[in-house]
Amino acid sequence: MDLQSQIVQYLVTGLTLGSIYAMVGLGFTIIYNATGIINLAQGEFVMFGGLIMVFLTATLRIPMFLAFFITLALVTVIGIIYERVFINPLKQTSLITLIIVTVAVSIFFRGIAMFIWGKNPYSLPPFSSGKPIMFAGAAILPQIFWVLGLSLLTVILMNLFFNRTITGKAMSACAGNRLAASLMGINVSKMILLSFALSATLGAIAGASITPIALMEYDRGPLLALKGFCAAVLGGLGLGTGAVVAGFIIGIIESFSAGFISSGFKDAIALIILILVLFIKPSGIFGSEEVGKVKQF
Amino acid sequence: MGRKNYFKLLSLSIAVAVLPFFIRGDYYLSVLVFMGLNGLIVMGLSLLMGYAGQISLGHAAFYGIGAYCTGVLTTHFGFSIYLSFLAGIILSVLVAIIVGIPALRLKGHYLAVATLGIGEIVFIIFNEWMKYTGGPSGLSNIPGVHLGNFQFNSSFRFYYLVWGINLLALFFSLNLIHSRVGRALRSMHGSETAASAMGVNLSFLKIQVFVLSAVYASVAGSLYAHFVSFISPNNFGLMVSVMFLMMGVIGGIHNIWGALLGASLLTFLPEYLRVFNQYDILVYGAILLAILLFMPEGILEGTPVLIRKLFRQRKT
Amino acid sequence: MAIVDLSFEVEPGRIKSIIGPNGAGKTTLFNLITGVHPVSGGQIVFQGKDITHQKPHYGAGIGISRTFQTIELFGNMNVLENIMVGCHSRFKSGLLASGLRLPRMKKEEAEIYENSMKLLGRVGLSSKAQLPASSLPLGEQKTLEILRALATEPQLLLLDEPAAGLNESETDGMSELIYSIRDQGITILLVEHDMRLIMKVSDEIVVVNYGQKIAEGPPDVVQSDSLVIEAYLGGEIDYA
Amino acid sequence: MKKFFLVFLAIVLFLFGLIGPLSAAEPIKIGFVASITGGASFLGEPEKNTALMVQEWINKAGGVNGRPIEIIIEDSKSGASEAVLATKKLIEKDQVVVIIGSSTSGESMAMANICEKAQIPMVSMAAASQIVTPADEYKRIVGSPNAAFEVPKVQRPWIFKTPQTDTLAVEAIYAYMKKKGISKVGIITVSDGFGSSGQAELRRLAKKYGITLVADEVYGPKDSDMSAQLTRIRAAGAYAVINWSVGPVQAIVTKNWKALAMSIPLFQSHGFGSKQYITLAGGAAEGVICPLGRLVVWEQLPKNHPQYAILSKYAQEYEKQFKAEVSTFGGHGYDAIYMVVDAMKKVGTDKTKIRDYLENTIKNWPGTGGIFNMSPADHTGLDHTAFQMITVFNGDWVIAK
Repeated sequence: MDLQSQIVQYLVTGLTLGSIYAMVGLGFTIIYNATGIINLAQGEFVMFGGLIMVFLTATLRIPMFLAFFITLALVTVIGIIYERVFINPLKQTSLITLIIVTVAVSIFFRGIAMFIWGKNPYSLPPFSSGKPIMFAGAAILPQIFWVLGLSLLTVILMNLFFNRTITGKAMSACAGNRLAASLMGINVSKMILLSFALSATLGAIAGASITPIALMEYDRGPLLALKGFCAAVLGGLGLGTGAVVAGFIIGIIESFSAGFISSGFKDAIALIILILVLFIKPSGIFGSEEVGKVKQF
Repeated sequence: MGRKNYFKLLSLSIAVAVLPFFIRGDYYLSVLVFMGLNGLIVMGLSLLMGYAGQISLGHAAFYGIGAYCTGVLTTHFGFSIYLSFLAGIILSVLVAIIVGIPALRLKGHYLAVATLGIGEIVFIIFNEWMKYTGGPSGLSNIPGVHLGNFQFNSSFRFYYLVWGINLLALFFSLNLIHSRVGRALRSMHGSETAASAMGVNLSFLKIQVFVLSAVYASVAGSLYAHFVSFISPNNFGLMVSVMFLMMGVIGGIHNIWGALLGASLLTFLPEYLRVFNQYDILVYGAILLAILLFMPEGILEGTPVLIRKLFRQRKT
Repeated sequence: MAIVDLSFEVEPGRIKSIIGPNGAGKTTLFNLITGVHPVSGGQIVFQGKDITHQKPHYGAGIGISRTFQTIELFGNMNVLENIMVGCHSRFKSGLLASGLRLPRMKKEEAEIYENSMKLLGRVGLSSKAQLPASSLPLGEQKTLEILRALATEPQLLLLDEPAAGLNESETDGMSELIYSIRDQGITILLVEHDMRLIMKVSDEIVVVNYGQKIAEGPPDVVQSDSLVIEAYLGGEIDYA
Repeated sequence: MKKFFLVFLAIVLFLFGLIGPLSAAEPIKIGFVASITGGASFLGEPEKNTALMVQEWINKAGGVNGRPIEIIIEDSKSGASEAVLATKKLIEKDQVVVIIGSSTSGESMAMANICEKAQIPMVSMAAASQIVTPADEYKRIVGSPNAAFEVPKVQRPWIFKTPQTDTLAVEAIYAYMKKKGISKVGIITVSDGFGSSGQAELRRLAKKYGITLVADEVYGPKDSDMSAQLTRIRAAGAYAVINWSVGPVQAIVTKNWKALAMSIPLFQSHGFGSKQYITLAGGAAEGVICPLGRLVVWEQLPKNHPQYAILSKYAQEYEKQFKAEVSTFGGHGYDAIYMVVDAMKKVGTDKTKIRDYLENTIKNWPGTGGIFNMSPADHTGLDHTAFQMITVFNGDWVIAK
């Protein structure tokens, strides 16, 4: 196997991993922008996305296409309930407590998922069947195009939403200054709810599309949340595009370090790069000093 | 430290001293030993986070450094217990300084992710440096602790060792909080600008308290290694760091007593929830959420508030 | 707000005021002197020593202290503790001495306590020593900030709008306090909008606008300066 | 708010109610620690199910000489400290006669120290040979220049285990490879206790079978994609891949192997012993080769095979009762429980006597994992005949030729 096809293969792997990190990172960013909370239960949205999709297609035999949208709707509802029950009543609480609340929610969600699905992993058939495609000596699964395509589409839609629609702009305004936003007549509470709903939807898309490749089980969430969190911070917290790009960067670094340096230290290499970036530029690759200073504990 | 705190410390010491005579049995004593260890770590976190306002999501790393340092040095190199304990402390201090100087310049979530990353890197090193750490299979047959000829070879004896150290650390921490340095720490949390205008050297103080909390965690780690006699990287992963944080927040991280309370409760709770078998994770999550929803300031400060609230509601 | 070209001196033991319209750069100037913002050009000299590029915590040690425009008390601490933090730079015991409660540290603690209580007694706040600082009324919070600054035993005290939001009688009390501080031999640099107070207490006034000095001199001279009147056009000068 | 208080009260009462009941009978208590939740729950779950099922069987059949047995199941949450606490609780509070568990090697090693100190027999359901081998002896073997040919001479007196040692699994694979003429191999292992122990054995024994390891890759137990590692193995020019892991990641490796259209065969460890993984991997598992106990292919055994009766009953009943595929993991629990129950039937509940019986009298003893022959130098009691090389064909297990 020549070097070129190796590199292509690592790139494909890195992009696949990266697209998941990117979507989780984007989910983090949306909630962070509206509330200043780091939602450590973000990975559980992905888990629910995967497992609900499995339940709908395998148990209820709903066609894939329809099941995908029902999954998104259900996970979004989970996000809404989450916000209303656990986040909304705690308005006056310190950020660190809120972060711990998200950890507790993540434990609780895992408990529920275990209760419903048990501890076994589940698999999904790919969205479209077909043999791996050979490209420049590397093999690419058709599902990978789905994952990449869906995540790109999501990122584009999110960008349009935040920059072109009134609601999106209103949400961005909340990010800048909550008090000012509420004085402008923006319903901040509704915006926060919307941010949880959106980010749950993103998680669901990631979960449903990755399950055919990577399987899904009840306790997959925390690791995904960790990687997504890193992406969000590396991209400069609060910047959606930054999180997406950083997610892909982390995925590609991991895959290339596994390929060329050491698979045992692949995560460490990605993390060392992350930390070095933070030490040199404390507000992430794309962040500005000001954004970094907005929210603190 | 005020008279009130002396009284509390004294009562706690008496309670700690007599407790084993009421609940004998290895199992309960072991739970109490873990309580003491977790309490020690969360106490350090409370100083760092509750008082100085600096977050750390990587404290399990220092816990692990203490454990692995003493574990590796005693099993592979035949070091004495004292030397290896000391080595653990020194290594943690060094790591805390090297990591702390750049990391503590960061703020809020950036500091959170930097400490988290460092914790994960240490975790990966435990996993991959197999020659000495034994990798994921762990390191076993770590010898017990002794003081001269006296062996801490039962949970009963170990209990006194751990809680003795814990109470010393509590004494130290309480003194610290009610001193010039402690006030500086809290002032930093109140307003960094004003604190520095009063001559508080922020970066030096942050490093100091970070190092102190690392030392607490490292000592706890060393004790853990000798108590369980087996360590593996899983004991020192990210989720463990988060759990320490959780203990602090549940008890009330802005108060050292709250931290101790939280650590004790969350060590005991999973043991109690054994009756739920595999569904304990669900019950556990629900209990944590209930506490956080009804007492977001933590149990220590939240309980009186909650009781008052209940009382007022009944009256109307 | 950027400071463009501003140069003045403060003589020891006097009260110098800095006035100017909102956004003229007064607070920025304080932040530059105390090292909160980095200085990109020029020089700040204190008692013959260049302190231009020092860290924020440096000032307290050499005798410069300040208050803040928006109150920056330590809301998580009580009144007495706020002042005790002010004593920070004058004492030494570190982490170990404090944690182990060494005799040295005990002696220092007693001294800090005594000094702080004495300061509180000076303005009749002793009875409120154990209250949370954030629970005091605004006027007392302002006073407390000044006491905290005094606890560092400064030679130069920077006061940033000490009378903002105070009523008339409180303002009078404030001017009394400022006088008594001056009488202690402490040099004062004052930023204030309340012209009545300024004209009353200042020995000299510097007027700034857009980061530049437009006038300097004793109150009566500055008052009649045409540039100053122009800067304040719209009757912002409040002589009432 | 009042309602909340009532709910709270109800919960408290409920909690106390659950630990309250004391049975009047005098059952023999067996402590059973398993990783029912957490990372290794795929092991603990079938083990717990097996324990529940087997307890019922034994008690229906009259228990141990008329006394019923009570298996007290504790969850180690896949963590060593939890396993230690659970073990101490079982010994102190429940006063159990023997300890069975835990599911993973790390936990078992932590528990072994306690059981040894308490002088209580312990039968582990985890594979690593380090569990039953004293640390010094293990060091001697690993440090020896002839490591590939060494076997332990002594065992930890109170510690036993039922799963086949990874050494045997590695030897089974290597022997098969040698037969097929495969000499250059790439290994890929998970970074947990099972994987790293397998990795050590794969490295140690390669020389003995004339095999060169051209690539040595690892991945995390919760990783989502191992294509990069497999690509590297392919680039290194290996003739075969050996994956050493348990749990969902095995299925992911299998899927990645297929997706990369790798033309070299994929070998899995004995951790592949659950049909669930074939299902999970979709069609990708076709052609995977692994060494397994006979449990998964019991239908293909001759009826007079000594293990046939046990295997057919266990497999059929398990599948009926739990609506899940039987796995070799549950079988380890089955063997452990029956072994100690057999001992207790013969020698009563004296701990030393049970230990002596397990060490000296378990001979030609058929279990789900193989035919056990314990001895003072071997506290696992299985040899290479416990394994059968098996391949996946049409979504089912077939004995490999």
